[in-house]
Amino acid sequence: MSAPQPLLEIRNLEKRFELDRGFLETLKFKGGKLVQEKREVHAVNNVSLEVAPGEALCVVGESGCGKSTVARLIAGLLTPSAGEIHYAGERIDDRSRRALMPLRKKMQMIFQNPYASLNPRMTIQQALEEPVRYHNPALSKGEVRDKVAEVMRSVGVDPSWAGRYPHEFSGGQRQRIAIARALTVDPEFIIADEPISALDVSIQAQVLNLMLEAKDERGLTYLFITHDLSVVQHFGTKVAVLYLGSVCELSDTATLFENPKHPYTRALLSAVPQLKDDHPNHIRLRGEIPTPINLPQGCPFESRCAHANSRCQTEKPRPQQQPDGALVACHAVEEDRLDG
Amino acid sequence: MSLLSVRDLSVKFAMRDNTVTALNQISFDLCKGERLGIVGESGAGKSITGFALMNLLSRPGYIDSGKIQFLGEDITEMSEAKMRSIRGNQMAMIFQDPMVTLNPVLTIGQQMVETLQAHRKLSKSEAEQIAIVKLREVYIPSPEERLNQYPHELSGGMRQRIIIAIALLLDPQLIIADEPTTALDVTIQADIMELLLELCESNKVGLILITHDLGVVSQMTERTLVMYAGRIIEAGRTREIINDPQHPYTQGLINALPQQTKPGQRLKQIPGNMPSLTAIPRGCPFSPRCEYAQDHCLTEAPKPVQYTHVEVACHEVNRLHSDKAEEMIG
Amino acid sequence: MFAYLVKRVFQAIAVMFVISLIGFAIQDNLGDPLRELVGQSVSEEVRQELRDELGLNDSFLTQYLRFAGNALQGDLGTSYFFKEPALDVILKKLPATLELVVGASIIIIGLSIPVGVFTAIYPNSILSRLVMGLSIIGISIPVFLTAILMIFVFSVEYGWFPSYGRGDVVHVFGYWDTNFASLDGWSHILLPSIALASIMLPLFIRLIRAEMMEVLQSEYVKYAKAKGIRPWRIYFVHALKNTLLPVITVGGVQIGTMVAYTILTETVFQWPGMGFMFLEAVNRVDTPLIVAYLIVVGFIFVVTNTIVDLIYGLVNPTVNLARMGA
Amino acid sequence: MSSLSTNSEPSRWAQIWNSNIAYSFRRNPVAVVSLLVFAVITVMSFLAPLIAPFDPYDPAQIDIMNSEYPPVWVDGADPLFMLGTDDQGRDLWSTILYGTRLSLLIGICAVGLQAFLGISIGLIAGYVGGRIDSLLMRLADIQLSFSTLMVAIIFLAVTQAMFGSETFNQYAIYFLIAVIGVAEWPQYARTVRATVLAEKKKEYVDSARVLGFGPIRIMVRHILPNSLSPIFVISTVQVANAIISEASLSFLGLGMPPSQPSLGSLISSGFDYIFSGSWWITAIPGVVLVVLVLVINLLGDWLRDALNPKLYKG
Repeated sequence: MSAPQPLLEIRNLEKRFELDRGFLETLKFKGGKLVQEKREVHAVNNVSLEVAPGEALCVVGESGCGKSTVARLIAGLLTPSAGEIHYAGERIDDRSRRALMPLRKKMQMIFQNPYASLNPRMTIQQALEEPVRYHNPALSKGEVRDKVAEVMRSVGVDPSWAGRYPHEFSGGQRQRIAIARALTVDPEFIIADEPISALDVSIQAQVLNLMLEAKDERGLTYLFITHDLSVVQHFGTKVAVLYLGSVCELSDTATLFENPKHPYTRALLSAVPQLKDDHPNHIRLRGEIPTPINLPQGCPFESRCAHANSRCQTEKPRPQQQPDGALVACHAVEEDRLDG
Repeated sequence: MSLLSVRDLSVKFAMRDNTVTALNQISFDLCKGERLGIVGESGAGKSITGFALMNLLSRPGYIDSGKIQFLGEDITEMSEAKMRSIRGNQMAMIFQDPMVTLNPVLTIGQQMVETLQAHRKLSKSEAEQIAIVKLREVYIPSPEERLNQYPHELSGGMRQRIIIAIALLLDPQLIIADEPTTALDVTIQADIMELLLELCESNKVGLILITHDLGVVSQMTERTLVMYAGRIIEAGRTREIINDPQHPYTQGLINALPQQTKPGQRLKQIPGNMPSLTAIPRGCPFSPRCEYAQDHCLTEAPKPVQYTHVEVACHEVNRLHSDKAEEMIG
Repeated sequence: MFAYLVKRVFQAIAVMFVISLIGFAIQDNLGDPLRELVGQSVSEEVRQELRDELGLNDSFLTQYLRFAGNALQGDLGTSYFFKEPALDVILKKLPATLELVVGASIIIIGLSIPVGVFTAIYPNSILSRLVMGLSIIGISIPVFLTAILMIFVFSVEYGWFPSYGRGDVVHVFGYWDTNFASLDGWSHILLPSIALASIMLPLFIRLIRAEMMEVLQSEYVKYAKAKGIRPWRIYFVHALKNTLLPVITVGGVQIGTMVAYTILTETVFQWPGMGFMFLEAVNRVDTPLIVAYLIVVGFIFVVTNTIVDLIYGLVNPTVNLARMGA
Repeated sequence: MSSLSTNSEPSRWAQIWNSNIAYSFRRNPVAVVSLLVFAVITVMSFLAPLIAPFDPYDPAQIDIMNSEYPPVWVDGADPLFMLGTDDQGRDLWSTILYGTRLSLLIGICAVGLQAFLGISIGLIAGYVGGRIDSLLMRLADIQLSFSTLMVAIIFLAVTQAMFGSETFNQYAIYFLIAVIGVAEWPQYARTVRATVLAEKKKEYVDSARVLGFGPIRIMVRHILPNSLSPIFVISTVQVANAIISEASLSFLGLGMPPSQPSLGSLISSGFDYIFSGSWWITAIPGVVLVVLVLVINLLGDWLRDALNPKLYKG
């Protein structure tokens, strides 16, 4: 492969959550005849992704598709059940908290809810100083303060407001401050978990612009989690479409929007309400998203897919490289019976 | 014929030591079978409008002044008993989050039957028959079984369908839908919207669709009101508002959408934030964020005026329009 | 549901095991059974022999197993004072205590639900404010003071009600004599029941009010209003059922507290129940009786709590899935 | 730290005075009066050695001949004893002052112990989660279902029987603090855990983890400060409960001995004389006890409304 070394690489990542926990449950049934079936949520199944430096990989999907879980796995907030995560060539998913410390300065995360992502009992100054001090204990007080002021200016928040508490700011301003906090340690990689979906339309544009600016100025690489396809089209260089914890389609943004291949991607694209379209022509899907508790044996999308056949029921499709570079996991695409 | 006619409706909230105005003298009309969209960002007062129409404002909110004529009668002057006979009967409401709208300890059947029995003398089995018919209309599979299920046994999309079925139970004249799909996933959202559109058209039901999503409004409604800080700032036919918005805020809102800009380019953002209800600026509420604002915008609130094909509340709409024309020529 | 039940029963057994361990530890350390049996005058050799014979020199485990085995067969030792099987002594006193608890429960349930609902629906009415004011005073008066106050007012000053004992009881069967079958019985149980209910009643009124007010704020109540449902149906069908679910759980916990308070009430009213007996046993260092009381009371707590949990599981439609996993 | 903004920000005092909590306090006469009454009772009881005309612990000052004098406003009173005397001839006023001090001391110390246990256990259970959490909370449930009073009664009864009443009386105050402090830990732990769980879900905790902060720093510096409102409320309520528990135990003869009476034991000793008409020995300490508990409960109620955490007794 001639491609540059990816900054982030995840291989065959899996995450399962046990549903039956609780001390007594396991303790009580060990000796008895009544053994409870172990139920698990299969949040992420065999996901492999790569992010090259300077890219913005968007992960899209509906609720329960595991997109946030992927983000949290990469950020080290969860431990994977199987699979590997590599950052700049080094494996990171099996490291202890202390061993991860150097990585924390390189990889940061922005969260969805600006009302919850800042500690309400800390002033902005305290919230921004804390990570700077923690990661750079050698800095003098003045230097720390300068750093905080610099970061605040760069996100468009007046440094003279540093003494205020989060509740004195609006949602958009808080999200700017949350971004500032992530930027205090000068990261090179940012995981953004639905950073604008809790904001109003006019504020969304402000925050998106800010993130684009930061990308250009600081050379950031993004992993951007969202359910909003119009944002993907605008922000992402690459897109991964997730359904029930599996990647359906992975390709360049332009390719995906021009020529979506997976039936789910097509349905998803057609479902976005368009502004200047009198006759919406959306592809209606059968039924609803199944719960990820007992995964179907075959293609996860089979139960809702109009093109499903018996093979789809029994055999899980593998991602196949398409002529235009997209990776698509679909038997129908593989057998070329979609557009026929 | 006019189904609903709202005149100078003001809603206020009694706060710690003063009152704040949540709705400032809004007026609009709705014809029978017409679909109207109310768009705005959070805090614009769109949900409050919906609840005010049902006369269901929860404390400390109250209707301060104005008239709401529904089928020729003023809701603001109705007795509670009379109002109750209209709610759910001639005027139904669909709430935002289907996960918390249905009562968790009552079965779907109980919640449908009670609605019917509240307005008509029906036996339980008669009511259940109607319920099953309506469930079928919203494409709920095996409706007979659903009647005995509890809400937690059903998915969000299914629950929202049931809520739509409940809204249709008594063949209302008007449905008020308050962000009916915001809590749902994109693919489910499109299904629900299509269903709602189909049912409103086939049953000739008037619809007030409250949403923040311009795309939804564009696909669902015939007319649109754009709200900002408790006022209607632009009103007119949906097509025209979307294609040729007149108010600087509406323009900004549409231009801020990522679809309107080339990928990777800076989006056209509106600076600043929506004012909180306690600090609405004097004059035009949008003036601090408006690039066209003049001195009189800061002191004098604009009245809605007819401009070309829409009604706009903006002092500078003429100038704005000529600017735009220049842009197009140049 | 079955797994849930099994789980609860297992837990109940585990708790009883711990209680029996505590009971045994007390018995092992408190008082010397030999002294009670043979007095001081016996020589050390005879004592050792007796110890061996009684198994007092066996290992802790053997002694515990013997204790637990006996307990399972209903043998909780013999009371030093009554010279009777301790369990019998307690069972004779049990009905008196249970009737007191039942009396208080009737007062609590009968009053707290209507009053709690009323104060939640009309939080600003004068009556609600009065109730809330009284309820906080009620919470602040310890049970024994309420009891003393009632004796002073209704027995000493006015002489309307008797101040102690159970009065005329009617025999039902076994050890069970009831107060609820005669006027004199009623007049004796009234004051103690009110005293016992006095601290729990305001607590429940406040709990029901708080829960109900929260439920009345919920989306589904708003939705019911938007459907044109009549207020009484919203209050008593939509809201009350959701209100009572958490109240049931708290109620289960409070049964324990109630039994504890019977000790206070019985002491003040000299009510011949288990609590009164227990205090006497403490003063007489009647170890087997103390231990037996502990085990019987523990058993009552465990059984009622398990039943309350099961009722909760049956009443709450959402519990099956949610609770089974957690 | 806030040198950037000191000019524009109002002073600390003004901030506190204008805060929502201070505002709701000023607007609530019940809360103001309660705090005043509580302050008066506390100050007077802790100054008891200075204020009290007699020392009830000094046998030399007690004369059995002075027993059962009624308060001064009743016929047959001795003006020397403002509130009358008890059955042993002690000045009731002095004894109540000393007794209130004991009750308050036990209540506050026991709650301190509860808070220490409950906050640490609650924080750990909530933050660590998993099996440790399930185990601790099961224990809390079971302990709670037995009720504090029951556990305390059995513990104290066994202790008393084991050590004999003389030794027991000597250390009664420590036993009481220990048993009320330990037996009530679940109340605290459950409240703290519930708030910690709610806070832990918020993204600022994730954000702190992504920044690499350690668990102790996150618990103490981020989660704990945000869990303080319910802790304040429950602490107030628990002091009231602890005072009631202490009084109840002493009333049963399982707490403070008559030679060193708390309010509860005073009421208990007076109860024997209530039929003979000496109502004041019971009534006056009873009123003091109720007023003390009531004002604390009223303050707790106000605090709960003002801070608005979802909290129940039970």
